[in-house]
Amino acid sequence: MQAHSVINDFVIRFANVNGTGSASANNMFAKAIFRMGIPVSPKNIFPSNIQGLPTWYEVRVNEQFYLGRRDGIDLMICVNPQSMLQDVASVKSGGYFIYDNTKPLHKEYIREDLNYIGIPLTEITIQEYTDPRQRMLFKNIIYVGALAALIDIEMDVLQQLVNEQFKGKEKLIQPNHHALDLGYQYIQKNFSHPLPYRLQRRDLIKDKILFEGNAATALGAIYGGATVAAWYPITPSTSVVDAFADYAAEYRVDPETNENNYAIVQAEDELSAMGMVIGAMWNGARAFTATSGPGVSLMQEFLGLAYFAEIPAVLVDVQRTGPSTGMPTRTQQSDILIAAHASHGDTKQVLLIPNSPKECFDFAAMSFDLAEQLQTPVIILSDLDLGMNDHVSDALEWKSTTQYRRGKVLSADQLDQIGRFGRYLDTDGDGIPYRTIPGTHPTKGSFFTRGSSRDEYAIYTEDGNAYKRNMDRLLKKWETIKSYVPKPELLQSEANANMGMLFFGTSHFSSVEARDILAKEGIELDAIRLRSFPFSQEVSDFIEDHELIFVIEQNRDAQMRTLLINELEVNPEKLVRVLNYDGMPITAAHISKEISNYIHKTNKKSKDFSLEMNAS
Amino acid sequence: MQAHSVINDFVIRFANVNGTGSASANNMFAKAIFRMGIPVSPKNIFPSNIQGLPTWYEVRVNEQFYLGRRDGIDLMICVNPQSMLQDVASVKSGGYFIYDNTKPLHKEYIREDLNYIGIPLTEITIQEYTDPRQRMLFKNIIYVGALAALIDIEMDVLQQLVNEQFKGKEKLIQPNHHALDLGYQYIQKNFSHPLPYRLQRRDLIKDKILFEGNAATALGAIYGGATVAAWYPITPSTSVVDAFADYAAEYRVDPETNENNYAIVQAEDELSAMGMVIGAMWNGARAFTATSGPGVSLMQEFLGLAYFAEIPAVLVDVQRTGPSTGMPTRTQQSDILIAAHASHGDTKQVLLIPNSPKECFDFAAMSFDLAEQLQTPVIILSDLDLGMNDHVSDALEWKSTTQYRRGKVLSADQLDQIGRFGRYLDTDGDGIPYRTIPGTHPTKGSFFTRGSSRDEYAIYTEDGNAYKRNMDRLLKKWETIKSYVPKPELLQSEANANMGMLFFGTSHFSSVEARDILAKEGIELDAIRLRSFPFSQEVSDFIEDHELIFVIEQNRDAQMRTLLINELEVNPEKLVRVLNYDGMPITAAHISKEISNYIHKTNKKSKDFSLEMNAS
Amino acid sequence: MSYIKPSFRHPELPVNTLGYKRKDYEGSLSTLCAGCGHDSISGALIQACFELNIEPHRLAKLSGIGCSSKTPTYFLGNSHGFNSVHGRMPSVATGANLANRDLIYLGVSGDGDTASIGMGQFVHLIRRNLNITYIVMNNGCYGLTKGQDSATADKGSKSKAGSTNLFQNIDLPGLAMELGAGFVARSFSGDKVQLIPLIKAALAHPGFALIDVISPCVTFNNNVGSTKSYDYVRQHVDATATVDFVPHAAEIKTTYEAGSNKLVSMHDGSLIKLNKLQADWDPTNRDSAVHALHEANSKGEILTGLIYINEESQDLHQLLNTSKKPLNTLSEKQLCPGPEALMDINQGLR
Amino acid sequence: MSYIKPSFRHPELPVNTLGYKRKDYEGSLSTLCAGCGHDSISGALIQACFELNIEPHRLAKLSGIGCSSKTPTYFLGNSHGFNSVHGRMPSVATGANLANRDLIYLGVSGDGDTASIGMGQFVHLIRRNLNITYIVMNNGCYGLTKGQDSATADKGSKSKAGSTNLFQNIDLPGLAMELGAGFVARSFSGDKVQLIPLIKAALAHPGFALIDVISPCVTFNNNVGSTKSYDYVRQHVDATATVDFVPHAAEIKTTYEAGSNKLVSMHDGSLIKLNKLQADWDPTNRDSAVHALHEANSKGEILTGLIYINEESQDLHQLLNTSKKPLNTLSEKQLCPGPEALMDINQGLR
Ligand SMILES: Cc1ncc(C[n+]2csc(CCOP(=O)(O)OP(=O)(O)O)c2C)c(N)n1
Ligand SMILES: Cc1ncc(C[n+]2csc(CCOP(=O)(O)OP(=O)(O)O)c2C)c(N)n1
Ligand code: SF4
Ligand code: SF4
Ligand SMILES: [Mg+2]
Ligand SMILES: [Mg+2]
Repeated sequence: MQAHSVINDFVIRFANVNGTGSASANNMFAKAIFRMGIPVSPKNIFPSNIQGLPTWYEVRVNEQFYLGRRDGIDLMICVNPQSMLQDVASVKSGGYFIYDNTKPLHKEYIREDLNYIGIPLTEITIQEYTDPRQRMLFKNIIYVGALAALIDIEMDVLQQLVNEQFKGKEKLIQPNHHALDLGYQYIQKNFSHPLPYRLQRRDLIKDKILFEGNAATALGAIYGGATVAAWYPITPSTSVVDAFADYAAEYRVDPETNENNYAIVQAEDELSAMGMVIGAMWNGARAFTATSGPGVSLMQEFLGLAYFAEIPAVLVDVQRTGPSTGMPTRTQQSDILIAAHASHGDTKQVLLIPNSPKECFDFAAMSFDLAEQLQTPVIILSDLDLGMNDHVSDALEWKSTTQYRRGKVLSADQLDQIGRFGRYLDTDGDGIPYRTIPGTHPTKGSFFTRGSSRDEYAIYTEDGNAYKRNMDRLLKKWETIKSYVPKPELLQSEANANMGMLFFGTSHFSSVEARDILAKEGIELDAIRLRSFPFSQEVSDFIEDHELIFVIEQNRDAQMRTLLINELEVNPEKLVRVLNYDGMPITAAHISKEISNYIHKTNKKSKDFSLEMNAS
Repeated sequence: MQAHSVINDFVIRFANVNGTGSASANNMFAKAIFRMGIPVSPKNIFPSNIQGLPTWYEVRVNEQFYLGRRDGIDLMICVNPQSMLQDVASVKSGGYFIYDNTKPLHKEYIREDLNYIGIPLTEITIQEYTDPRQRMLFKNIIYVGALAALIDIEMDVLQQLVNEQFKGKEKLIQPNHHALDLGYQYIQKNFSHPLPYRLQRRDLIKDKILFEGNAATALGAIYGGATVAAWYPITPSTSVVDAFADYAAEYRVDPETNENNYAIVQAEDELSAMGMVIGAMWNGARAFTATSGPGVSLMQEFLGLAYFAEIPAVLVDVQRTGPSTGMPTRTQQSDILIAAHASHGDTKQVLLIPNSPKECFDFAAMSFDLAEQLQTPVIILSDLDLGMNDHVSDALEWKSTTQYRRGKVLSADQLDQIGRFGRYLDTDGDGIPYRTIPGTHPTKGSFFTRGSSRDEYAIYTEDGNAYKRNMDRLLKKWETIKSYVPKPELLQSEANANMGMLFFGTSHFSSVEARDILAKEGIELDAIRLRSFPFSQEVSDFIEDHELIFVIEQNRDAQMRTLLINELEVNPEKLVRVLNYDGMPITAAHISKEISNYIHKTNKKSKDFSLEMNAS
Repeated sequence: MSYIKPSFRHPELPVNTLGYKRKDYEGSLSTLCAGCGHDSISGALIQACFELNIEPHRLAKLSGIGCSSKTPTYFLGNSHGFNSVHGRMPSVATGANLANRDLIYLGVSGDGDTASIGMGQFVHLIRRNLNITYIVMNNGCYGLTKGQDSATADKGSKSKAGSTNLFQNIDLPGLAMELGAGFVARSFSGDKVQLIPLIKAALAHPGFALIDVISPCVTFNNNVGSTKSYDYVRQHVDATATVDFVPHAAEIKTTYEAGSNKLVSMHDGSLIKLNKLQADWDPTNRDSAVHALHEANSKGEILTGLIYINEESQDLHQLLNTSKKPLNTLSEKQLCPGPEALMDINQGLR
Repeated sequence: MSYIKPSFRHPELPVNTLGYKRKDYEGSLSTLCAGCGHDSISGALIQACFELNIEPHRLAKLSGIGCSSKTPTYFLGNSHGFNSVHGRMPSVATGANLANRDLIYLGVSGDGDTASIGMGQFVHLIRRNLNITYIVMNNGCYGLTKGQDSATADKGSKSKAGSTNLFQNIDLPGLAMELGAGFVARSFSGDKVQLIPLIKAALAHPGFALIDVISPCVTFNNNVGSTKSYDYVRQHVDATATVDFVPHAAEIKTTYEAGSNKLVSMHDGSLIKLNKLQADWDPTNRDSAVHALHEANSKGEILTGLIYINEESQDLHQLLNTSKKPLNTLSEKQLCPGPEALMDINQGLR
């Protein structure tokens, strides 16, 4: 057994079978830790399958708020014989392997360097329950009860969670309490406990929340005034629309008429979903769709139309591991290029990249303002890790004074006042023209929207000069966009480092942790977290101000680095790739190792690095 | 009138009405010049419309083989009152405006600096013909006859062309000869001629041919052994499949059985067309599709599948002006990014970029070898200018010893000899695995093709390591590909220049001409013409060896420059954009002006440039 | 160029009850080929909207890509138009309609645009019963890309280039019937007397209304051997009934008698009056309509007129129970749950 | 995990005329939910191929994406398989078939894969009459994405989550009939006695053959209120006839008598024997078949069995007059016109 106890800093993994109801027990486990005021970060690792295959739930507890994934399991709760060999192997030396010892463990599962804790889960359930379904379900609660004893989860927090979960189905409360107790008592009786890996109440959570990115995105769309959602089911984006439907049912049904102040349409495919969004926003409603990689591929033609015809649209891309069907239930940040340059011809698309449920909410709400103000598609690049896992996040905020910004939309009165309306005329010098919504005025402001070339008055033309004027105006608009999109977040080191790290989205936590690890090794790095494309001035400044920048991405081809180099005209030498693309969320260990290796290999020191650069 | 005569160096433009049968007369005009041994370059400038709108045919005659487009019209044949104002304006000062003077010319069409030649075309046709259709058609032949007199086209060459055109419809020959004569005689009688802009027989053409890129591509597909063509109509790619159908009907019908050794399917859309190609090549036939930008957008998902599942496929993208519907009858090189990184996730696709009908033929034939050897899609990036216009080209060649290279395909015998077959196993270290064709062996070699992750034996897996191994192998294959694809063409200057120009596809002629213009200004440039992506060693060497490179492209966003910077890790400062994107083919004047301006603006001299670079 | 507008107009041109003249329903000059069937359909649309007293800006025109899809530029110049991408107009129209249920939606498509690349969207548009009048300008070929056979080209029909179409045609009204469309009609661009009242009835129908209009392509598919040529269609037309559309049923009802007449009352109080030419066909009976269609098809005849109408049609908004107020008019107050609700939500996530 | 294969097998297992055992037609272990209808269909496919003496490597399995589309991994392990992209299997199958007309093609799809995202390709596959057996494992929902309604879900049917489907269903056999398919059948995953001979007949049919197999999703759509649940289907099944497939007609013909029996002879000499349960239905008459379908639909019954067969069916290769030798076997000599022809071509371009 491990000599010293480790408080609030470990990784625990549950090995379950898909479709056996383990999810809610596991969620309860994580939530209890959260309620104890301790930062926690659960991740579902599930197969592209409905029932019967191995599925894991991995929870990192870390009171320093290092909430990225960490390799190496300290405690393993294994209730799936299928994956046991792999599960035994994944535990760190000195870690704990907690298993169902109803049948004795085969010797191939025995590692000398692990601690084994057997709980006769099956036996207990057979004794306690007759219904096979109950046996299956309560097994999960029992191991949570056992864990309460083993790692000091406060029992009343668990009980309270049970009470809340079964509000309205009160007769289920007592049996669940009982199941918790069964596990708890078994450990009480049979083991010395708690284990060295254990919890201790803290007050670190404050007013934070535990929330899934996709639900936060959906709520952002509700707050942002989306009325039309058109979609086609695809993992891991489906829960965005599911949550939107739930929130809409709660907040968007007119209490008097009982009518829906929203419409959700399950389209026949992603092309159609995108077409519906474009049609709705052309017609003045706020609309969005959510999809993942394959859907983004299918939406290319429509995204090009929206770029060129300047129609607002909001697309949430919850990225998964590509290319093609790839690994549909694993994460990646690999749709950057196809999103940024969606469609044939010269196009540039606006990207927002949240790193937390709070930002999912903010960016989703903001995306409708941006799309309407900028008259172009806005693509929110989330990912499976952010979208489908719970994350500790700052509480959501909304100012009562917030007003939707609809951008340059002309009213009937305005149409009466101005001279000839030019749909694609840049009257303000910012590259953004005025638009009208169908039905506004009996005789003024109508125009023809098309994906083919036209002049400033939306009249079809094949005149090369008119075409070029329009394409150039779109570039001017692109410049304008840079001041509209969210600025990056900067983390300045005290020492004014000459090297920096750049990351975005879900690489956030692991990057921050890696930065601290490196600092302890004597490598000081400034850091910048991108939040949008195009890049604002701060991004070029950061790159300018540092001699070497580690670009951290979760894809193979360093796609963001490509955008940085091309949009900002950076010398590629300056940008060092730090990549992870095996479908699992990136870890701090990986990042810090890569950076530290690079620095040692190239013999760079953070202090005299600038000298060497010049000499090289 | 212009003082000196200009032999074999001028631009003549015909302004016609769409759908009035001017095309064949105009073609005859260009062909006659070609037959006179003089390099000629005709371009159709046509509307996205079937009948009644202005359409132009612009012919550059240049005995130095400068066959790119040149701005400024020396002679204008205007038979379309609709566009007359614009047509008058487009003639160079001192040029000739040839028009139908059946009705007197309104004074708004009169420019002091032009020479006007009126021919009463309508009057003549009314006198000569009663049928309105004949009047419309012969009007075109009459102005060709007039031109014969005006610029010294050899009449017997024209007559011979008529004879050939109406082979089989002999009774049309005499009336056409007569129409030619009507025009010729009218000039004889009424004008002093020939004009200063005129032709003189040369022997410059040798065994060259006058051919359209799309037809050459189709013929390449025939020679390359394509048996399945699946497509969906779209300008400017339609004529690829039309020509394939014609050649197939001629060369691919079994003389004994009268059965077709090919199948052409007009698909319901581009997604389907690409799916058919993938299915056919998966099953061991050679197949291709042809499309343009919107089709490429629609094919993204399938292209990602083919990349990831490693299925050969050939796609001909005849680029037009994007984005979206853009200008469907104008040219551009703007599908580079979407082609090179087709589909979501990390993908890299092979591109071949021909510059002439000869290369269209060669690359089309070669593309099937490459696709099968490399087991990946091969995309031929042609464009409207190359595809739909006639070009003087080297004659086509085919060695009788040529054998199709089918790549690593295992036969039943081989399967019997090897151990366990691993579809995605890299046994040779080049990243390219072996494949089998369905039906090969009763019990060995079958495997499951899928777009989802799998191990070396094609077994489905969600193991991150297996996924990563596969993605890394694909990168290794990418390295291998670099040695398979066509190498660039190099044009070394004598002076060993420190600056270079880089271009590809249809920018070829204008770039070469611009290089000569610049040389005359004292600016010596080496040059490289890319022919493929990924870039082979020669491309990096060229960039390495020069301090500044002008990258000439026909798109707004410098898409090839993006690929160069990212694939070769070039400092963007080194690559200067020279862009044209108004839908018209790029001109030498534009290129040379941009380059010369840049050099003067930045005060670079080709001689001491390297010094300045270091100092900056 | 299909027609040149007369520059002179009679000062006392008729006006409709809105005070609009027919020219207020026109668009810009057509650039289609002279004689193209599509231009006649544009003319019929202009006339129908004029006579129906539609406010032009309350109608939205949507189309895909093709000669046919270009036509919305040539009529109703005061309506917003959207020439989207090839085959995908139905989804754009669906989004538009969801955003504002108060406008009138007119979808214009071609046989290529609908029956090939657009087939999936067409089918699902019908399934959702979007309130739209969907006009297919059906010439059996791809006009804009120069005459390839489309999926509505009849098997065995000959193209101008001389090749014979190998595949069985897709019969759009038949397909729409099978998919449960609530308003199915076919007409001929050359028969305005039939087409105009059909357009009016379709616009009044509160759900998806298909009019498959055979519209010869004079340039690529008006040859002998083509079953979509003017001559062929004229020879093989077989109408279900003569059609009359009466906007305000009450005023007129009495003047018609029973017998071979069939009156169909629409939800908005208008009336379709049919003078039946076909004995055993009933436009409100799906089986009978399907039967009539198949019967005509098997005899090589082209059944035109109103084929089927379901007066009970429930459109997408009704199915979804969307607010009667157009979604695009809802205010921030109606849409945003506000800070207090968010505090509760936060609380629920702790 | 749907079933665990018994590790012990009887040594004297039956072999077919090729000497193959049933297990030679199996695939890898299914990962579908226990009780999923799709697994039963896999079993029927295995049995049908075994009994038909198909050489496994002469059959190619193609599918889209979905639980249903996963099944080709679970049968015929010695056949090449292609799990393509969602809804686009028809095009991949078309290409494959064009490349080699000598293999047997089996397309496996789901109702989401076919009736939503795949609708366009499905329609055009039928139109081209590709020689393929197309099986839709129809559970009225999207299994793999967790139970959303599909376009074949009946209007009013209730999902497990409790919501009611608002839209009318697409009836795939009805649609296929309208589009002129030459072989249309429906069956039920729980009825192997009916399904196996239907699969055999479909494989023998020389063109497009649809079998719409209702295949309950036990996890997401087997609840009360669902019209695709085991219980509902069992209660509402209504078969056209009992089906028997006889590979070699000659051997058998005499043993059957006329009367309620209907014999359909196939091109390859095989025979379908139908014992009619429906009086006024004739599987070789399209109108009668359509009528029977609509009739059953309107009564809320699920008509199963062979619905329609057209023995005159001409597949895509026949229509295109493609070489009898598979295109993928043609040699360079047959394909490449060679240098001399090229010299002529060059000459023609001077
Ligand atoms: C994605 C895409 N593919 C192909 C085209 C080329 N295209 C333009 S119009 C058209 C066919 C139009 O046929 P139809 O809808 O029947 O219209 P028509 O011209 O006959 O009226 C095609 C294939 C396109 N614009 N977009
Ligand atoms: C382009 C694309 N969109 C969405 C998905 C997600 N997806 C996978 S399977 C499926 C539906 C499958 O339904 P069905 O075909 O009925 O198969 P079932 O699982 O019910 O057997 C969807 C939407 C995908 N894989 N690709
Ligand atoms: S090509 Fe045909 S469809 Fe197009 S405008 Fe001309 S006649 Fe009409
Ligand atoms: S989810 Fe439904 S369709 Fe999928 S395997 Fe399970 S039971 Fe079958
Ligand atoms: Mg058409
Ligand atoms: Mg399904």
